[in-house]
Amino acid sequence: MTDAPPPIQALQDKVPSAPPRSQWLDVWSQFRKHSGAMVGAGFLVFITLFVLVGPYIWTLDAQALNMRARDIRPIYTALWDSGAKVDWAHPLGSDNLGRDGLSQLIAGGRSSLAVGWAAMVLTLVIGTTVGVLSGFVRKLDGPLMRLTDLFLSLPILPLLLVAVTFFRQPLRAAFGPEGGMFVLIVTVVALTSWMPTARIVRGDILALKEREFVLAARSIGTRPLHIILRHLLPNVLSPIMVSATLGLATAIITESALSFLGVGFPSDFPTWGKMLADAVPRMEDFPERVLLPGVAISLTVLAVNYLGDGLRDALDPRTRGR
Amino acid sequence: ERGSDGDVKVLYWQAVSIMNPYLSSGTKDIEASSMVIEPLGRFNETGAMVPWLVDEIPTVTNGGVSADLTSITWKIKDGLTWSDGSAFTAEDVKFTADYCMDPDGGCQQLAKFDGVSSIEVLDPLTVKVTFERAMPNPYGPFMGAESPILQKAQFENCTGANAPTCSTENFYPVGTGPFVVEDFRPNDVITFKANDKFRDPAKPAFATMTLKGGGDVTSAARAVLETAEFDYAWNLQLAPDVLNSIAEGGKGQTVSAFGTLVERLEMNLTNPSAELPAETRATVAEPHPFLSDIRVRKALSMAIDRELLVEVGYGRAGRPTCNLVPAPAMFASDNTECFTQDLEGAKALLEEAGYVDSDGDGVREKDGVKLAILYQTSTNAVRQDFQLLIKDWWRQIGVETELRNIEGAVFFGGDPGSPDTFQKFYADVEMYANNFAGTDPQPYLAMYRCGNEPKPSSQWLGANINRYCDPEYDKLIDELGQTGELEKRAELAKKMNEMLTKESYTIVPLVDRGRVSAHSNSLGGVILNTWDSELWNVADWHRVK
Amino acid sequence: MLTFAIRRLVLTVPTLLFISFVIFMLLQLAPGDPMAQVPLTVPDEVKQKMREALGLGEPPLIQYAKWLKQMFWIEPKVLIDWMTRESALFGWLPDTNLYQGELRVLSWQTRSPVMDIIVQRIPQTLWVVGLSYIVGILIALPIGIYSAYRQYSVFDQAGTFITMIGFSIPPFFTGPLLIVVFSVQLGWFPSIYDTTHVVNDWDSFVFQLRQMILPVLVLALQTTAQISRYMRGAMLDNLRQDYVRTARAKGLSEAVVVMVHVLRNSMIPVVTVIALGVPSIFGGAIITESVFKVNGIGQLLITWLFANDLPGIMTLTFIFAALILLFNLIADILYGILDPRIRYD
Amino acid sequence: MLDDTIAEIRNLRVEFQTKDGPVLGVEDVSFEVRPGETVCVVGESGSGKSVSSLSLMRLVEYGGGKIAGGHLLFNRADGEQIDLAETPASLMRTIRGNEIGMIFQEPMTALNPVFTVGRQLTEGLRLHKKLSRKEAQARALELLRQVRIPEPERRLTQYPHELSGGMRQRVVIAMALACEPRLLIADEPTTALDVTIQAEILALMDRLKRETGTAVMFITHDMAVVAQMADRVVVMFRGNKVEEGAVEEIFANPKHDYTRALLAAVPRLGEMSGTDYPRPMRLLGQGDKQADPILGTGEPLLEVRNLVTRFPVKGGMLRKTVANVHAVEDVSFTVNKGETLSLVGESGCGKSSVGRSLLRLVEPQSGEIRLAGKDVMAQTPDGLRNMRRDMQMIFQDPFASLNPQMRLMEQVAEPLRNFGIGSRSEMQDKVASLFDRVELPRSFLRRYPHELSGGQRQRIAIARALALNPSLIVADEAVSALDVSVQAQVLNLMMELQADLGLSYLFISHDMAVVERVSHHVGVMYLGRLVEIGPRRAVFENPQHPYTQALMQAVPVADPTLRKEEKDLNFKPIPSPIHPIGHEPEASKYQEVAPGHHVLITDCGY
Ligand SMILES: Nc1ncnc2c1ncn2[C@@H]1O[C@H](COP(=O)(O)OP(=O)(O)OP(=O)(O)O)[C@@H](O)[C@H]1O
Ligand SMILES: Nc1ncnc2c1ncn2[C@@H]1O[C@H](COP(=O)(O)OP(=O)(O)OP(=O)(O)O)[C@@H](O)[C@H]1O
Ligand SMILES: [Mg+2]
Ligand SMILES: [Mg+2]
Repeated sequence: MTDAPPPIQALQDKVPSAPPRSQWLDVWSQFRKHSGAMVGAGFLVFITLFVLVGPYIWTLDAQALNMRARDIRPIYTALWDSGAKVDWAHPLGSDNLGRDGLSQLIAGGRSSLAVGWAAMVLTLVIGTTVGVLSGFVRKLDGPLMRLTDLFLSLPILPLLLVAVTFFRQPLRAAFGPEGGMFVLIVTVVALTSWMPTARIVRGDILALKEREFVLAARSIGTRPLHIILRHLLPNVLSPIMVSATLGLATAIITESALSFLGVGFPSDFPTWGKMLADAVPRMEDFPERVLLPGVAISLTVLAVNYLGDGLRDALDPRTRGR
Repeated sequence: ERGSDGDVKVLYWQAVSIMNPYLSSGTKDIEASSMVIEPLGRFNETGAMVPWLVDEIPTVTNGGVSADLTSITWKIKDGLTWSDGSAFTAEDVKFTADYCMDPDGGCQQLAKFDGVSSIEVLDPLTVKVTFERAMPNPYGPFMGAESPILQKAQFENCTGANAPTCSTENFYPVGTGPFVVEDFRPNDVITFKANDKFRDPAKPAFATMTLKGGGDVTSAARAVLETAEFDYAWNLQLAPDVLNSIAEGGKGQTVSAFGTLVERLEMNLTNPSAELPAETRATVAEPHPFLSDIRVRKALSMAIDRELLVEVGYGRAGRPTCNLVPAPAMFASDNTECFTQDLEGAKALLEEAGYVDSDGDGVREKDGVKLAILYQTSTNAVRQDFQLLIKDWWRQIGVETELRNIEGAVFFGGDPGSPDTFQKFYADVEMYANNFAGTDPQPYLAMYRCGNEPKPSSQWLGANINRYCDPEYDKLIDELGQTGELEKRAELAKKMNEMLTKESYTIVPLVDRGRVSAHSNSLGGVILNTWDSELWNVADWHRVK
Repeated sequence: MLTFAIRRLVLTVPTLLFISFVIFMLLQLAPGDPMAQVPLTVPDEVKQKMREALGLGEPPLIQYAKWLKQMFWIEPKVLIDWMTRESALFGWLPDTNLYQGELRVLSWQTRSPVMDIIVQRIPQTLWVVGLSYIVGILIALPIGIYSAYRQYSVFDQAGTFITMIGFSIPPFFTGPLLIVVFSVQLGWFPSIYDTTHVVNDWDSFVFQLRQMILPVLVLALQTTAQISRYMRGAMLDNLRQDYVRTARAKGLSEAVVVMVHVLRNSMIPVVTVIALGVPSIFGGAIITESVFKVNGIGQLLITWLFANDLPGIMTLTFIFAALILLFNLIADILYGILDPRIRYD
Repeated sequence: MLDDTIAEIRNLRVEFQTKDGPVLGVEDVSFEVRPGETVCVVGESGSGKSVSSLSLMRLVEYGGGKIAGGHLLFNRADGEQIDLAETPASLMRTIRGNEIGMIFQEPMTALNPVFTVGRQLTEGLRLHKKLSRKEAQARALELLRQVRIPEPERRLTQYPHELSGGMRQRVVIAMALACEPRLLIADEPTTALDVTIQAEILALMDRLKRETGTAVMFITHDMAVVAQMADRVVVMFRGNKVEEGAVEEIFANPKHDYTRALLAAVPRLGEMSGTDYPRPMRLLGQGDKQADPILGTGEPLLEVRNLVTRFPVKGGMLRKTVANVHAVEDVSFTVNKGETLSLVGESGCGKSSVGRSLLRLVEPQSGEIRLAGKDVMAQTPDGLRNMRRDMQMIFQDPFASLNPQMRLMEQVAEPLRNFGIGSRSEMQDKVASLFDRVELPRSFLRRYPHELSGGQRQRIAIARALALNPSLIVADEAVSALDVSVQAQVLNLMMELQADLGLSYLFISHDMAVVERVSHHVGVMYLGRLVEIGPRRAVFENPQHPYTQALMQAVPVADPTLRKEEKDLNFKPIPSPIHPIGHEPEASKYQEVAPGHHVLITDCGY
């Protein structure tokens, strides 16, 4: 036993080779590996800048009517149709009232994205809260699940009308006419779409609750609230992410469907969905008016979806290691 | 020859719910039923009365209307039969009136029977309607698509509270018209077949008719003009550029006609501010802070370019108007002063009224009152475009506008609990269209009587939306009610029309709206009529070879 | 299992009552008015009379009680009568004649029994919306399976891309788009669905197919997008399981391993998702139905909503709620049947 | 002598493609398997045992692995020798399951949950042997008889979840044997099982091997099992083979350091005979100093009297309680300060329920629990939370008991945070010193649980339990999931802490050898009752209750010279602990056979 290295070596635990890194650096480096997510994030940053900074660069007012310059085609149509009515002052054309296409797209994006994000966040908050409570508190499970059934069967249109009747005035007072309507629509969209999230979260919580680390947390005196916040929520992040990505899409689309049915924002408040809905009757002559907002919606939804995929991988320390 | 032209397909983008116009006053329902059940007399495309189930229209001249204007006697055509083969008699006519006037029936055409005190059957083919008072216009009952004759035998057990339960009767009425219902699917599709008992043996040319409902206007237009899947599409209220582009499909053509429908801005003469208590908000107790000034109202009107509105919103289906009563011709005043937009004049008028932009925010104000307008209307693409254009013009004269659109079902619904009905008028300006039934504007003009305004004590019912009140005007209303002579009536009506419009700018008419419909190239005989049912002459429709 | 189902069914009754009450009150609060579509030419007094004739003056609770009675006492009687009189299944029983002309749930708009109209709408709803659901599933499953089996392959990426696009484009856009392309430009398919069409020979069958293609396509796009995501996820979960290795160790071919062992397990969650989506057939296709004028139940609901036909909306939403609860239950039971590990007792 | 071997692995190298580049699963391994022989492959977790065997089946490819080098020579039945590393997939399918059978580690997950046992058994038969459905059924039945499953006919139509773990593992074995393979690969077939079932399975495999002459490649990390089963042993360490030899040779004369360390870490039943007190193990490399025995104090700390815990079984239309699971039935014991009481017994006998009842993580039905004189049962929720500062728990699965989303530092600090102990920096210091205490480098503070090995994770769990300075720790199967070598370290750590801090343990385990090492007192549980309790020496050296005796019999001994003969190990299946509502079992009565050594004399169901 003289020549052998100290035998303790043989029994020593394997020590992870890579040095520990800061948590966020770690998340970032994992995230970077997901090319789809990077492209998605890139696009989202772009589109966000586009709608936030856009109005300062392209200063035409989206609401300004110009009857002399209406029905202008986008610049690119000149490529194949030399007779098309194009104008560099309106690179993406203008609509039947002469509103500039590009500034409308910017303004519409602002509101669509705002509605999408806000409704999504609200959906998540409601869905997660209900899901966690019904999964964690046994007594609440039955009532909350019945509540979910109730909301599943609530018709959205009457709900919206009721909300408008009761809350428009106070909200208008508090947030101004457009802000008030925004709050209303976001709330109604969220109120009618949180149920799947709640169900999924509940299922996951029910399973997680039986895991030993939750028991362990109880045994070291962690209060229920902290068990939820520290132990349960971070572990249901992944299904929440999935709901979030779908939720954004649903919110943008629901808003546009409301516009289509005529119960959305007032006419001087453009959103992508509204632009799309308004342009449908003219899509043969002016396909760009449906394509531009349509593509914007689809790309945003796609980008968010990929971003969600990447984030889910990056935020989960288990996959991050691999 | 009857039935030789096969099937005709008609598309109504609002689906038909019921075949009984006494239980639904929806245009679609009235028009669909007009092919089956018919009134005694109709209005033709010029608004003139034509006898239908009678030999002539009763008048004072021919003795049909009593000299004191309190009764009218109809003489039914000889030998008319119902589609079930039984004879059409005066009893049926009397029954129809009783049916509608039954207090429990909820008859939707009750207004047609306004003032009727009794109906007598003089003989099997003669019926006399007696009124409580002199009726300068005694052609309410049994005239026009809204009051067709029901068969007594069929509806006998359906009066009063039973009216709604008779669904078979309401869906499959026995009539005298060119078609009979073969299959009725509420809110979806109706198939008709030619009435083999129809009085003219050569008509209708079509053996069957399919009346499809549902969908949206654009695709209805497409189905006729672009793909020719259907022969006729009703009421194509589309932006003119859209309609023109679809019409380029070349498979059909559009037809248009004008009636009395006027798209207008209503000025609120009372204060709708949310800060006021509910009892006085938007009531005569609180005059409007700036719209009560006629100069402001006039300036707002002057700023509007009606020609452009028509071009953007209605095209062939509209023309600018300054009148509340644009037709019939003898009632319409020749008021065209508003056709030219005058932004500078509007500004000057506001300056004169003391409204100046003192703080440089682009909005005029006086004594701390800003010219900030809440402008509401029902949700509808054309109205929304109008809102935008008008908002833009008003901005140019220094008036700030907030737009609001309200779902039609709420806006036009009379729910007293809702803050958003057009009657409550919790806004400064609102826009919608209204017309009058038939050709006589009297009840229409009588709406603007003092005290007839919606208010909390009347559950917000009342037709004087603007809260207009002028004793002079009320006098004219009474006078009109006493006058039987047509020229005199026309003069009075013109005067009243002008008081409401160009003299007070209480109502700011924008567009005289016509009807546009489309039919395929192979459908002949279509004569568009806005005074009666669009399908009034469906018996004459035929296939063009 | 049986007691589970019965217990759940029994529990459903109070839930449904509660839901119907909430919906009723919501509709009461809603500011719509059935008179809104009546032209403005009709004077207010007449409208007021009409409202009273509809029973609108009564207190809401009484209206609700009346509706309850009509819905749960009178309508079932009509149903039983119909079953013993005409249905193929119970037609041999003596006619019951329970229904004695009491007031049924009447639509304000059409003045006819709401249930009759709904029953009338079921065939076209099933033909178009139901079929599109099935088509969507049939497309979605192979896509989901293959994308999971070849995770991160080109097929998988493309599948994700296309299904997400399908998910994010609203039907009020795809519908008119397809109409413009296939009806107007190419003239291949009708743009208007003929609900009275009767299939009795080959030609009429072909016609039926042609008129169904466009709406089915629009709707299937949505279904496909969602179901294929679920299928892919479930397959991925199961492909990682140990039993897959065991199956391979037995020497089974890949086809058997994937299509028998993995698929059977993955179908458990997917089938329940599919079951949960069935109620949406009866109300989720509002826009598509009206674009193509299919006039199914979705279109009925929207018509009634805009007409404020309270009994109609109430009954339809109630049926919808009942379907949701029923398919929740079916999903749970299916779960129990498909997964032998689940035992409800 | 090629003819002599069935399979030969030569210089096998397997790589896995991961996101951070290739990972070596096996670096360089060569060994051979001869007909009729059992080759045991041993080594710590992650050393490449499974990967080697999966390579032989060419199943690594499905897990993302790639055979990067080496040969896998296999002699087919017709004498032809082929290299499995290069065999096309179609030919491979005819070999898999047919000529090479494989038994997998986890009986719980190795079977497809939605197909019946019969279907899964016959699948391979119909494929390889082209049997008709009927014939396959018959053969399946025969196989089930062969593996001695009770009521084989019924089993065929049952689903995996309806069988107990032991039965499931027997089904897996039957499946592997179905086509009479010439080589049987068994990857840790008994690790997840109870001692009693393990003994049965081992005996079964041994018998089958003798009857059919199949060669067996047996993978395990349990040296006791190796000693029982092996003809030859291959020792693997971090992807390499480090030693190979006949079993007696390896045990008697290990050459490689790792092998020696491994053997030293194995607790052997009977090692402690003749001693009264537990004593840390002598591990290689920790110097030659003999650790001192831990004497204990004899002062009672925890007193449990007549503890009863039942779980309601709901049923019927109204979800009323229709029956109760009698998990703990009239259990009384005492844990002294600074001493360890161990509870042993088969799976499901209620050990964990006792532990959890003490902390009231499950609510006991009745009974008395006193910790240092304070009545635990009488506490309000808040009082209970405070009581738990004195009682902590360590759970079986170090993976499951740590939150995968939290950093270790936070997890260890959590109890301190819960009770608001100390400032932020004090807390950090405390956590760091706890890490020192459990011998973990401070650099681990910022890591996540998945970055640690099982042993390290369990030490984190211990550190967390120590954070509040408890006087009693309930260790529920705290070392069962660990490798022997790691297990030994953790055990030593626990004993050291006991010696230093005067901790008391309630040690729950089913491993008799470990229990023998660590306990002052031992309680044997059966069906919710303590059947025997007393000083460890008394219970182990003089088991009185028949169940205790049977249990002792089943334990494999890590010594190839002491192989157990195949005798009838047929344990009676444990009766159901579910009793209808209102069933009141009789009270337990004990007879004191020696001072402190009590044996149940009333009926316990055994
Ligand atoms: N699918 C995989 N992807 C990446 N690495 C893997 C994979 N499977 C195994 N490995 C790696 O290969 C090495 C050997 O693993 P293997 O499963 O053979 O260990 P083992 O000896 O069977 O351990 P245990 O006793 O825990 O079963 C380990 O380091 C492991 O991390
Ligand atoms: N929460 C619970 N609800 C219902 N029954 C339970 C519950 N926990 C445990 N049981 C039942 O109580 C009995 C004892 O379980 P317990 O976990 O205490 O056994 P154990 O001896 O720890 O077994 P193992 O060695 O497998 O951990 C078992 O029959 C088990 O099924
Ligand atoms: Mg392994
Ligand atoms: Mg346990």
